[in-house]
Amino acid sequence: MTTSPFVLEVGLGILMLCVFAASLVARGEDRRHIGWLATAGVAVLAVVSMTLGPSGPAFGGAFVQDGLAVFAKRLFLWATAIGLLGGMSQDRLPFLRRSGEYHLLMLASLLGMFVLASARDIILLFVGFELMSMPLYALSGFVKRDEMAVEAALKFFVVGSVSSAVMAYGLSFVYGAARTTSLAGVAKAFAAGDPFVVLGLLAAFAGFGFKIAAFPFHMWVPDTYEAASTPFVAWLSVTPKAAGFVALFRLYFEGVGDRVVFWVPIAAALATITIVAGNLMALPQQNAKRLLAYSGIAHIGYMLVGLAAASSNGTAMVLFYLVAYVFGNMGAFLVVEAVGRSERSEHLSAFRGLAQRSPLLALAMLLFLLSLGGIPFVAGFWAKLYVFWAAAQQGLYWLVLVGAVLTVVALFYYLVVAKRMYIEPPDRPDPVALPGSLAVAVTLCVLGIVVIGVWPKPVVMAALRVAAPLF
Amino acid sequence: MSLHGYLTLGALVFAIGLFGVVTRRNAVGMLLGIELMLNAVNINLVAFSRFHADLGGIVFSLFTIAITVAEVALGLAIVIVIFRVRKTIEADRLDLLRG
Amino acid sequence: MTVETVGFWLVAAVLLASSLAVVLTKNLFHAVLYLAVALVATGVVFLLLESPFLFGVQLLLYAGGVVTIVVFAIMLTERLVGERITQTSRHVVNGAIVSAAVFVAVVGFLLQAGAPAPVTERPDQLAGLGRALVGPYAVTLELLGVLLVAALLGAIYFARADD
Amino acid sequence: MNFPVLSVITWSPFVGALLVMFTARRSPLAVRLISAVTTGISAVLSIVVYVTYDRQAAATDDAARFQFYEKVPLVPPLGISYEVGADGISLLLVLLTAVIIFTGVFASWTVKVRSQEFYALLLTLVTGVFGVFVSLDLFVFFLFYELAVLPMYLLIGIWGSSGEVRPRGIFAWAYRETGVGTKEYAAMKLTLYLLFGSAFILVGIYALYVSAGAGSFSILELEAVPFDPVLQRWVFLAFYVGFGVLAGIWPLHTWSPDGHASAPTAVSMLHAGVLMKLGAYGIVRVGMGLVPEGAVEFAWLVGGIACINIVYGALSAMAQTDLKYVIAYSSVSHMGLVLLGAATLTEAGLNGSVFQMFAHGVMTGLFFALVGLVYEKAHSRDIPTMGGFGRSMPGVAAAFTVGGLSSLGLPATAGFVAELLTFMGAWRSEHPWWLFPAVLGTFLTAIYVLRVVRAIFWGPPSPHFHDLPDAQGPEWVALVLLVGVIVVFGMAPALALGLVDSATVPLLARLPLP
Amino acid sequence: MSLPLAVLALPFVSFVLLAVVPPLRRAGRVAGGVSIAATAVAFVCALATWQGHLEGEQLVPWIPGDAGPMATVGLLVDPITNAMLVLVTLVSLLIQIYSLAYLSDEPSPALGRYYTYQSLFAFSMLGLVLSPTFLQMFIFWELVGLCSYLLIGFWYQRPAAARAAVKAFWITKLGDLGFVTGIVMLWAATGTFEFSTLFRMGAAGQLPAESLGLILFLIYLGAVGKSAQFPLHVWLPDAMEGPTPVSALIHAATMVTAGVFMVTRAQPLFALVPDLVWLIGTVGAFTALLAASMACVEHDIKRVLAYSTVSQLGYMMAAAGAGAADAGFFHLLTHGVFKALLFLAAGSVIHAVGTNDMFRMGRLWHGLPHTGIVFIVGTLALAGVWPLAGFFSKESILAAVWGAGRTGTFAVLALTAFLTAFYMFRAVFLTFFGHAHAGGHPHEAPWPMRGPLWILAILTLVLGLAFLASPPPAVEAHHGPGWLGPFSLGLAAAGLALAWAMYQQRAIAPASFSRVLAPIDFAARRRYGIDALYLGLYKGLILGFSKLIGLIDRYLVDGLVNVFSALSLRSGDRLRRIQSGQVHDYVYGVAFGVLLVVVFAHWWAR
Repeated sequence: MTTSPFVLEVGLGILMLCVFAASLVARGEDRRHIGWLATAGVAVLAVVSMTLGPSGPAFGGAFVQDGLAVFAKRLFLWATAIGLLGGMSQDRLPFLRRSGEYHLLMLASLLGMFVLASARDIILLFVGFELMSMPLYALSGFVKRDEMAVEAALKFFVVGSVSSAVMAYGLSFVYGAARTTSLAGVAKAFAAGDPFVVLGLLAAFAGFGFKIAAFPFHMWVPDTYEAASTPFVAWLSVTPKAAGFVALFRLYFEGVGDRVVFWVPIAAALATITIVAGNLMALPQQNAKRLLAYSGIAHIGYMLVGLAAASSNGTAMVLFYLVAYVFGNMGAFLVVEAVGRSERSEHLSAFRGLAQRSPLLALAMLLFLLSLGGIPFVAGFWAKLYVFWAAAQQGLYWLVLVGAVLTVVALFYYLVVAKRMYIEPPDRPDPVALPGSLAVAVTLCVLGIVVIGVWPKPVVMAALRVAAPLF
Repeated sequence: MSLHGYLTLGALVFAIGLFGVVTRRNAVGMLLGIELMLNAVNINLVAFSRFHADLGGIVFSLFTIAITVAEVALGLAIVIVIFRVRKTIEADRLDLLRG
Repeated sequence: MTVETVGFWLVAAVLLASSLAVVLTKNLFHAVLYLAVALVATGVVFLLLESPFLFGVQLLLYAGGVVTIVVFAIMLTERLVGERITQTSRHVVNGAIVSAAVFVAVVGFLLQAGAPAPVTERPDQLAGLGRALVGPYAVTLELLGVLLVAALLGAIYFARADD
Repeated sequence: MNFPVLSVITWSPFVGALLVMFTARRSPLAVRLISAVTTGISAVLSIVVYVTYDRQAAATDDAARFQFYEKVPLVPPLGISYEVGADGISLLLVLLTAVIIFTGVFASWTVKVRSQEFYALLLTLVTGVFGVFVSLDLFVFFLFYELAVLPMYLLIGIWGSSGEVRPRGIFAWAYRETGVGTKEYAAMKLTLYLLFGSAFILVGIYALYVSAGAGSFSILELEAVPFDPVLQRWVFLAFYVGFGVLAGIWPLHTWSPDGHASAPTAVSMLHAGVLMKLGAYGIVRVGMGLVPEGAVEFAWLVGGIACINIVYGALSAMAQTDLKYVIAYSSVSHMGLVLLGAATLTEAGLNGSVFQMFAHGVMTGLFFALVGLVYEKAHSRDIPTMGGFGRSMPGVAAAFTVGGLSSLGLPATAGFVAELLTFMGAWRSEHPWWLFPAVLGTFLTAIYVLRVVRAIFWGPPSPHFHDLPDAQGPEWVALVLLVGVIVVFGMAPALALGLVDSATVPLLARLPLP
Repeated sequence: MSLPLAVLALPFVSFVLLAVVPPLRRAGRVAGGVSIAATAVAFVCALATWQGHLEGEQLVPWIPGDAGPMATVGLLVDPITNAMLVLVTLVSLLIQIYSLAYLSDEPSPALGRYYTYQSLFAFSMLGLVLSPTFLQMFIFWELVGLCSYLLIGFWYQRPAAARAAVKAFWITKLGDLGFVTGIVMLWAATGTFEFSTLFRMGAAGQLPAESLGLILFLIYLGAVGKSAQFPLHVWLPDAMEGPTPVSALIHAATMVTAGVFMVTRAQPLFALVPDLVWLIGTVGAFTALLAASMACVEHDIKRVLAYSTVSQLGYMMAAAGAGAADAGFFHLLTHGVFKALLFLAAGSVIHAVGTNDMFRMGRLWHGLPHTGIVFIVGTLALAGVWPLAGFFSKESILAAVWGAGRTGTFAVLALTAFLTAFYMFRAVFLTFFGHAHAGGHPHEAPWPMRGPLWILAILTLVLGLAFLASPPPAVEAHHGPGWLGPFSLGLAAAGLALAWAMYQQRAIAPASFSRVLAPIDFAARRRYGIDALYLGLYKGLILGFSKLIGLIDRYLVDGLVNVFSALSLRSGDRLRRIQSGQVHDYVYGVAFGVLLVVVFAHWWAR
């Protein structure tokens, strides 16, 4: 079936218009129905996306809807659907009264991700990147009466703006070397070894590094995660990263041929420091969201291991990792939201005795943690296995070893959370209040990691299929 | 004047902007630094465009300018909201979140 | 020494001086004014690079738009805090070192790359831009619109004082 | 379609766990009965398969080595299938597992806190153990392996007990920071160690899978693949380290004393009794079975470290004052004997190794059951404060003595046969000197075991304890069963060895011995 | 073979009954009855076997192997076995009867336990003597060791008994290590444990010549431990902490002679290594003298007997060392009878006066005439006075040693004979005569105790007379020179006289005597420092080393693990300080990141 390459983008645009219109007519304090509208729309788009296949390029190749883009968009849509669903339970005033703004910003950012996944033109890439980023700055400070949230928003904004300035600066060199804005030209210039394009791509990496939160660019992550509203963070922690990786593949890998190995040492070095720093810094954390933030940084390190393989297998395995990570990490954050709502605290001690208060919720959290830790039967196991495999194929055995050893460190802090939930006695006997929408979102995440954990093949095959044409 | 002259000029402006961002205590001051950095991008783009006789760079710089404006607007809004909540816009006093 | 060269040196001097002033001056208000100067100087650079259209955009959007917003913001915060905002700098030396390092890194690559000769033919800039913006960059332009809306949405959300 | 007896043995406890979780919410007795019945089914069936295994066929026909065979493809494209079967080694270890868990259910009859979850986790764990012993598919093997390892964290963390370790020496600062001695520490250490090991196993399995190129994880199919000798060496090392962590090889053993000392009774029984054997079993089945050249190449290493284990473990056990630590270190020592037997690569040694797995499993299960009883009644594990318990708990004392005698290799107990065979194998191996550390180990064992018996059960009654009751009711089931198994198999080793021999001889025949 | 099997099976059945039926065991005297009945029937069967000359061998596989069984077990009945069967069952029976009265004060469960152990011991000892293979012998060898341990520790709440029990176990185990190593090596070389096969191979010269010496030496070490030869003799005197009947049975008559029995049994093998035989004899003679010297200064009556046992075991080994294992074995049999008698009599004395210390006894002759008589009979036998049983066996040993031309050994043994007479009569005078007076009113034990005493005493006499009538083969074989009989009688008489002079007449003060022999006296009273040496080795070397290893394991090996984890935690804590909360630093992060990749790429590209 050949469809227009813009089906999803157009659909999303229509949805945004609907949401906008709804928020214009909405009255009263509780405007959450706008949120339901957005959620339902995204869910419909997510379902629609599953029926889509790749289609040809548009606008002279500036926009493509190839397998990678479709794969990425499905991932964004599902993640956003779950994220919006999980966010529906928020009952603080801004979320009730400004539900329209909140969801419009989310959708705008989603649109930016779509563009990023499809862009084969540096201007489009940059605009998509900014379109994705800017709503995020606003969203992270959405609770604008909360002094922590606004501080986080400022930090996020400043670091983000500097990163995009650096990125734009880099892209200007890229353009200067390629003499065209199309990525095909860039790939050609890179393959020819133009020093400008090398400088440009290296500098542009600042933007991607910022977005995916690789080690020295990661510093906004813990603060923002800690202060922003949790369901938003759940979404923030996975989807923009996925978008960042997809764009990375496009800009750095697609069509550059054998020159791709140029990135191997850099990606490997970044992977190493990111894994080490993320895991080590997670160790002393006592705030669940900060802990997950640092663990997320470490996960980016593992994905960079796949990136360091600089091969189609490596790329595919990063994509698979992203899928596993989306479900595992979002799920974990959503459980934190459930507990945080109920206990008014995101400190790890809020999890004390959760297994006795809400056994199913605790079990879900345990599964997420196991998935993040890379234990069999849940998706994260395969994810780690596959990126290591890809790296080993490339001969990066030392990297695999570093990664494997630090997995043990990571398990330590995941088990610390498990200890809180299962081993320590509860402070209160009553179960944690769990709103329906949040429960559904968590259930979806559990299903995701368990189904993929038991039956990873379809996702792996799909990832392999879409990654192959890049090389 | 050669291309390198313009590029060096751009690099200098970029470095000065970066210097501004990392040294200014005031959030608005940091913002000004970012403006300078983006300005350097435009110099680069236009210079490349001119020397390669390609319009892409001009288009790019148009977009950059527009984006910069959006960024400034959003950034200043954040500064204002911070000011309301925290009664300061000295960025280095904003360290509730750390560690 | 062609006119262009002389102009370049002059503009470069003004641009660098005003840029330095932006990041060094104590008075925030003055810094904004210096920024305006720097932006105008950049516009002149665009003129030297034979892009008058961009010069216009630069004046309108930057020197006009940005500076105005910033001034408003400063006035707003000043009004709220009730005193003039002066600003100091922190760790100037560290900042200088890092900035210098970045500069050196860039220049290092510049030295590596050979300089292309300027192309003498002059495409019709305005017409070309017009075609480009509705042609290959149409989607980009539309997205820019969405971007501006989204940014403004965010800005308004923050700026309004009601809730 | 034959009755899938191995699957029933494997999954019966798991069904029990589900039943316990979902049906027996309010009744502690029902929890225990369900556990006893489901593990009882496994126990009875494992005796049945043990008896009905056709030894003659196995001896004559290589294809009949693995009987009670079942195969269900799980992921055909990757060659993963649920493939189970049992030979003599598996059967003996399945029997061991069944005995230990069945008695473990009784030994933990008195668990009061959250008993429902306790039994559910315990039974899940056992499914993993059974699964490892009967799996013929490396992938499923690994999954079962992880299933057997993971519940341990919660079992120790929730129901364990904390000991005391004084931070001393140049690393005292590190001890203060890690919280050494607490049950949380022990649980964490154990889990991290074992997962660390399983990473190596996974790499090894994966290397075999890839280089075989047959797209199958089946042990039977991989056995037929002649792997490259260099690959075999590395893969064997990976397996050795990976499984060795669980088998408690020096110097990767330190999780074991802390873990076993902190674990609740049934968990210690199961872990020291059976789980450590998973490690040894893995080295034999996967290491020797699939990469025979690597096994031969590195026999010196396996045996050498085993010798260190034997002597070092025994000496460490002697130095302990905490009862559970003594037993835990004795496991380290005895696992050395198991691995030494395997490293001899001789029929006698390997038979001894497998038999030692069984003997040590039962014996250490008995030990931990007894220590659990003593601890439960005296609320102390500190040997120097104890004394004269023999008068108040003669049954416990007698059973402990039998266990101790088996551990020091006294004839008429299972331990003797195992040690004797290991000695015999050692002197016939490439490295005859292994005999001496092994023999020395038994002497050191005699010293520390009898010291402990003397300190706890003999001598004048300790003033610290009053009115300690002897074992009661269900606890006797555990003690009598285990003591009986130790003695019966000690007097008639052919009960096990005939079966074991039918499995080890083909295994050895595949080794490229010089 | 059913009769010898019955001999073996009856005590086993009794043991199993008592072990697995707790009510029966707790009944105490009933348990004793079961055990005694089983032993009695076994005794009858043993007699029948002996009389019927039922000899033969039967083997069944025990440990299966691919190419035939790796190890077999079974029964081997020959004249040696027959004699041992009778001795063991007889002494066991008598001692079990004796114990019924001796331990009448024990609570019923303890008594039941006692008889359980006794049955197990009888079974084990019989299994040992019936062993057709080294392995089976080792198995029962260890089991009798276990019984010894359990019975020494019968009064387990006494610290001294508990200590002695483990000491006995450890020291004998030390020898057993050699034993098991030896038989494993032998198996590795020959593929069998069976005596008959090994003898055949030995006769055919198929045994590995170069390692046979080592192997047999290691096996001999087992005998050194079990038969309390120097330097592993230290456990036997301490073993006297057990009840006296146990000392009589296990530590005098039966178990401790297992080493001699084994050397006798494996004589054809040992004969292949003359150097080893020489060593055995030398060690035996030295042990005999050493133990005798310590017996001379001992105050505890049971320990005197214990040293005497050690000494006599040395005698037997010396015989084996002279190539006359049969003479040693003969002495084993007679010694079994009269040493059991002596112990039981001593038990009767202790039962009456409540102390072991001879210096707190005296003039017991009047209160304990029966005991006195039988004790003197035993003493005379031990001293080797004609025509008691001991005379003949001792005589044949001396003759054999002389005949083998081992003059040095002969001299040592002669000296020992003199000392034996001295310390035994020293005990007699101190206990039954002398000048001191035991407190209280000692009186004879009840008949269950006296009966066995008399039976053994009569047996000692009758055996001697029987030997006079028809000399047994050992006496026939080793017929010494004519002066030997009077010479040894003279030695005995000299010993008697000295004891009489010192302890009855007080003509010579023991103190002055010890002044003359001060160094020997000093050393003998301290057991020549051997016990202290063991204690030092145990405490210093083994325990000290274990402490060291324990510390290393906890604080070094495990320490490194903890250091790794603590370092991780610490570095995490350090590292997170870069997360300063200052947005400027975050921008630095971005700048550094860019610089990092640029510089790294630059550097890498070259």
